[in-house]
Amino acid sequence: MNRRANFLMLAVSAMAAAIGSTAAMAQAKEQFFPVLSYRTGPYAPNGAPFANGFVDYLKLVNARDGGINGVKITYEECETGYATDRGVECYERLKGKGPTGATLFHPLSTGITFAVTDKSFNDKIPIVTAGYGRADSRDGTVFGWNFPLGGTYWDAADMLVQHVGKKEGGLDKLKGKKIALVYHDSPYGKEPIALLQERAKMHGFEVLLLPVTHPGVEQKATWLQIRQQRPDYVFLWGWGVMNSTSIKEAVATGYPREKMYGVWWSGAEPDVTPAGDGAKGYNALVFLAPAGQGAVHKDVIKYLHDKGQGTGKKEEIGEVLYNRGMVSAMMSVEAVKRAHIKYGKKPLRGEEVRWGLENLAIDKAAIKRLGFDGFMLPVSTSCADHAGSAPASVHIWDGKRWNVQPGIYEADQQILKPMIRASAEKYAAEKKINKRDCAIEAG
Amino acid sequence: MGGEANSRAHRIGEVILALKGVSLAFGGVKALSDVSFDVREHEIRAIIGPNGAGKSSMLNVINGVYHPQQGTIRYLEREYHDMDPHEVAVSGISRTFQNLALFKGMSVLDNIMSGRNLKMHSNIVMQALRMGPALREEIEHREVVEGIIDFLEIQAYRKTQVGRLSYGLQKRVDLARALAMEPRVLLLDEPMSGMNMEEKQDMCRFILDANDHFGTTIVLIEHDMSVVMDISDRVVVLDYGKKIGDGTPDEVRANQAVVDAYLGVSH
Amino acid sequence: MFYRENGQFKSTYESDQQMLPILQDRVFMLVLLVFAFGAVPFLVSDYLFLSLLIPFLILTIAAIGLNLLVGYCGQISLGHAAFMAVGAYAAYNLVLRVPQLNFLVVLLISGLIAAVVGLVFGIPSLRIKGLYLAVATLAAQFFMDWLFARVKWFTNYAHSGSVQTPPVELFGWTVNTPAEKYLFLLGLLIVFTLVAKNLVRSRIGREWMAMRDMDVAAEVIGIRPVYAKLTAFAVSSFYVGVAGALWGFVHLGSWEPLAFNLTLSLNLLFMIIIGGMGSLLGSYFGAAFIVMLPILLNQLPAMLGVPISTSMATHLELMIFGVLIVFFLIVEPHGLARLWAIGKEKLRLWPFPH
Amino acid sequence: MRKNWPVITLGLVLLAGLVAPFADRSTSPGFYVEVLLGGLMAGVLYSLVALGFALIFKASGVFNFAQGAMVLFAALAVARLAEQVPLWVAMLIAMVIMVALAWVIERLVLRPLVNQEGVALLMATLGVSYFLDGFGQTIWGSDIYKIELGIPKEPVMILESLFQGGILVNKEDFVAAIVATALVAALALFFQKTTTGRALRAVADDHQAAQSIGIPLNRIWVIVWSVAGFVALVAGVIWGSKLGVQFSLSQVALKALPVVILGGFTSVTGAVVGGLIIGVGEKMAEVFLGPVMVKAFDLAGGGIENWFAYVLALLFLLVRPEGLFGEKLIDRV
Repeated sequence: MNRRANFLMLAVSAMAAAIGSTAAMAQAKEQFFPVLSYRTGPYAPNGAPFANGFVDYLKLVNARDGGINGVKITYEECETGYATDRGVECYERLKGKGPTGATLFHPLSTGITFAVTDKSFNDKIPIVTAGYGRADSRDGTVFGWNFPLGGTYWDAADMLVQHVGKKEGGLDKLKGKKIALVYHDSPYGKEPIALLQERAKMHGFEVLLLPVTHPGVEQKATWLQIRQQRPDYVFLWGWGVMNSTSIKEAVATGYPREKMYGVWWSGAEPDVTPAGDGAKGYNALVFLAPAGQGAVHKDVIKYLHDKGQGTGKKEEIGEVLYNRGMVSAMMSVEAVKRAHIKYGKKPLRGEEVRWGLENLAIDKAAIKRLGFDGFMLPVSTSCADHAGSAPASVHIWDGKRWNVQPGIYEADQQILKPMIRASAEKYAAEKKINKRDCAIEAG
Repeated sequence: MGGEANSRAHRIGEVILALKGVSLAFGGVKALSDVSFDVREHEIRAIIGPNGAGKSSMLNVINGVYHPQQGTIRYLEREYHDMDPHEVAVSGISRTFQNLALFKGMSVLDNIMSGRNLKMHSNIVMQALRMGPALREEIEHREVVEGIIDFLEIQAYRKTQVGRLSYGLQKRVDLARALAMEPRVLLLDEPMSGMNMEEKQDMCRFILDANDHFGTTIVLIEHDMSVVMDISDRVVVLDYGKKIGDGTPDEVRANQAVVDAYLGVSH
Repeated sequence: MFYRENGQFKSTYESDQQMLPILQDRVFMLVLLVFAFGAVPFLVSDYLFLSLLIPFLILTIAAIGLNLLVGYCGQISLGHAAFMAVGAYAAYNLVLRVPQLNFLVVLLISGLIAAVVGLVFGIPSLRIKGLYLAVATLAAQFFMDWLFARVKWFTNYAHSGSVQTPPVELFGWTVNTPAEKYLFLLGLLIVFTLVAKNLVRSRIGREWMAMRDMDVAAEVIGIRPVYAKLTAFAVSSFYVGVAGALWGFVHLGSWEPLAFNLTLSLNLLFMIIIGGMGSLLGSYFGAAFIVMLPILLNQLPAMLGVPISTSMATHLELMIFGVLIVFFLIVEPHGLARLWAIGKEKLRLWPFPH
Repeated sequence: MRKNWPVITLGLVLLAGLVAPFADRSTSPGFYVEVLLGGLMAGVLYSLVALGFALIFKASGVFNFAQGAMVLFAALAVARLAEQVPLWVAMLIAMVIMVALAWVIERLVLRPLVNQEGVALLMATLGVSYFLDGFGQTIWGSDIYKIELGIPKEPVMILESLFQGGILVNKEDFVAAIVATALVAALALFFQKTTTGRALRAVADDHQAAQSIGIPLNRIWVIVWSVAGFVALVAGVIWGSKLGVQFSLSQVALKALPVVILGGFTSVTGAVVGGLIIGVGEKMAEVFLGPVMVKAFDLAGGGIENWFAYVLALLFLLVRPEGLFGEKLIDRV
């Protein structure tokens, strides 16, 4: 009897699921945003503020504007725990929800990005990786569905090299110098290596690779090596607890924090505060969204938190990662708005949203209008270039807050382009992908 | 009894197994000291002695589970310092265990079949596909095993997991597994312990039949004196790891040292 | 009443050695297969395929593999995900470097490579036992994790250490849609189950079980521990290696060394313990349980309409998962397969209680 | 002499490893001593967690995978309670919680599973560890929390006269090492000298015999799990003050596994010595051997300390299966 009951259950649940996903409520005027987040596990302290910022902005658009051009936003969170397999499951779970399926995905982990990139070709859903993801996915002709808006790790590494070059008084002064890369031992941390090695060849500096095993609490040996090798600079490519541990170990081994540069994921409040005063003088890249509050934050407080509708704690509004979450959400919403121009003000499918992402043009005026003045720099994309310009600055922690330094950097596309092309070609060959022709699509 | 022994199909032959000056110690504890004795082909040889006399250790030395510190073992014209269990099995010595060393998770059939493993030769790929020689082999050996099952009268329990059988039946399966190897020499470690009278009689019959029909040489450890004296051709007596007597049952019975050490104390 | 073997007599040893000696079981199995091949592909949504059925099928192969080692041969391994990784990277490199190979051949070779590696890491089992061995096998786990992350050749010098695979092609058939993947994997799983069944009811299987149940006695009847243990490691690693290759190519499509980490090893072990050690059926149950449970627990509050945060749902999931594991170990240490067997026994006697 | 050759070999190999860095002329003695100290300090903490493993294994035959989760749980409790009450009160309360936890684990998990196989028990502790991870984060939260022991974090230079460039020592690490050493010593004394300690050892040697002379097994288990909870608490506080209290603490304990197999599951001495060997060994390997390997095999970075301890332990087990100080088991037939 037992097994028959099991079978019945399996069959029924299978059918229920099948019906649930296909019989979409086509009439509902809703745009569904899947939200992959991680609020538990080793990276929760970083994942939570980002998710809160992201969700707050979506809520704000509904509360303040009544949705995107009248189309209500719906969303559902799915916990990935920063684990690739769970992330993929979340992707599968959410991709078909809402009247038109998922608008786009923010995988929020380089590992998950790699895994779902694969699936995007079949599912035709854009994968937006604002400030992370695959460096080569800037190439829209191969990576038709990836959008590393705001720059990739190659951009970041390039800008850091430029910055230290400037500090030394010219890139040629880097000759004979030693730069250590302390990185999270995952695709995320490994992404910048290729660029650094390329730059090292050009300028004659040495790159010292020091991987740190997930989750990154064990770095004694790493910093002993730094103490022994005495690199001129340390680039930090960490995430979560690894960042604060690195800074603490730097304190413990007496490495000057002024010579440490973090990527933009290693430059938020949870990274420096655990180290206390020791973090003073530590630098990090900052793109799009530094800390602080602007017009949009006032709206969030007015429309959400004052009414008890806020997602997280009120104090974290304006933190680096919170802001980054908001900007990510904003760019997604803007992409949908852009696509509305072409396809009409209705719920859109992922394929249509892609057009919006490929024709994104968030200029200074738009930034101001949206209340993000001072929190991001203009972004514009095209079919072939899925990232757009990706400018960033460096900010320094003074023990209390982040201070953005003057000077905006941009990666040298002369160097990046051939690398991106080579890597994208390799991907296309391995996956047997037919490249898009942007000229034809435009015409 | 002697008459019965003389009427056997197989006459007692030459010495096939001989231990010489064997000493074995665990840490500081001496289990065997300077023990020598021999076993002749086709005979039933008993080892007796009080608990802790080193009887089981003796068997363990013979089939290579323990490695003695001193002494040699002579088997089939070859001299060994110590034995390797696999080699011992290949050369035709099998045994049963005092405290039942059956494969508890397996069925009676599988337990006995596993005794045939040395006689099966098909390779692992064939077994995986269960084709050709592997399948033929399984059936062939199954027939032999069924013969042993019939001989020991355990047909009804073929597919039962041995862990669920009664003690007496498990002892029989243990014997069946040892017999499945078609051994030249069979070592039996207290095959009748914990059995009632009837079971003991059955077991005696099986042992004698095995010796008689297959000509198997039998080395037997047993506590029950009447059994030992009834069925064995020669008896060796151990006490505290030392040999104190050796000879026919009648000789041993007459040996004063044995009577003091063992018979006198135990009974 | 209907489930009874009365009147079914076996006249040859061959028929007595059948896999499913009881007629009703054979009929049931046939119906099940027809349903799995004929009906499921049309009934099930992509989500169920991709998130439940495909991981289930692949992990069942891995669980069978691990069960051969742990359940049948009694050697514990906490590092089996490492052999999955070996299979996956072997397959990746084979496809990359010898693209003309048929994918089935690729699977076979990957499995064999995993088998060799498994054999090497099985050598300590000749000296150490039980929990010592368990922890020692962690060496395989951590070493392999490291090896594939560090030696660039394995990942074809991918700059992020992450590899991607082309779609699986088989005699001109591209295994692409979820339903196709499902059918392909189901076919493989059946073959692998049959082979495993054959192995465990042959000489080699008896040798493994003998090692497990009483290693000294096994040696005395002529079973060589070296041979038995190492073949178990090799065959087990072969299975797990093939599962790893499938996990990489069919399920993930792109992966990083972390995809085969300790958590996966522990999950495999959970599968066979909850499913039932030394039972092939148990491997199925265990894999289904471990694949389904977290997803179900995670979605349960939402399904029931209980509004809780995702983090709370995950914490609850961890807690319930932990409790269920302990619960199962206490209630039925022999796993779901034993429960199934008991159920079947009851059914056999039904409606007469004795 | 003949019986001890694996130990002697290990000693020689370790000695060779210790001397090897000087094959490279550029190794400065000062830096070498720093690495050595770094390894010893890490090693003491490994010893501490390994001691927790060894205690539980000795008394109840359970291989406690939940040790790491217990470290996290205890640290979370201390950190969150310390926000409300003084630190020492927080630690007291946390200790009470750990004892309660020990009691619950004994009652709900161990007692029903008594006489099960080792693997089943190991799995059960994995279940416990999942539960504690979820439960801990539910009641205490999943942010990063601080434990402030008031030890300065800035490093100090010592022995500048002796070594060129001096030796950098982190006061925090130093204090941690001293606390851990004291605890290790206290536990060893507890085992050897007190009645309860002797009872624990009796239980370890023979469960039935211990029961028959009137040692209540269940109480012993609660005690031993409480002691393990205490060890977890101390480790959690030390680590927590160093790294911040967050989820990753539960994974640090994995590092203690090779320590227990190297030292022998049942040996307190083994846990201590093994911890030191592994601590020093892996730091030395990472710092001195790592770069050599990276150059030789063109690797993408070092990181050999992840497996070095395991492989070292494994190789050692091949020659001496019972570990450094473990008890040899003889099969009886």
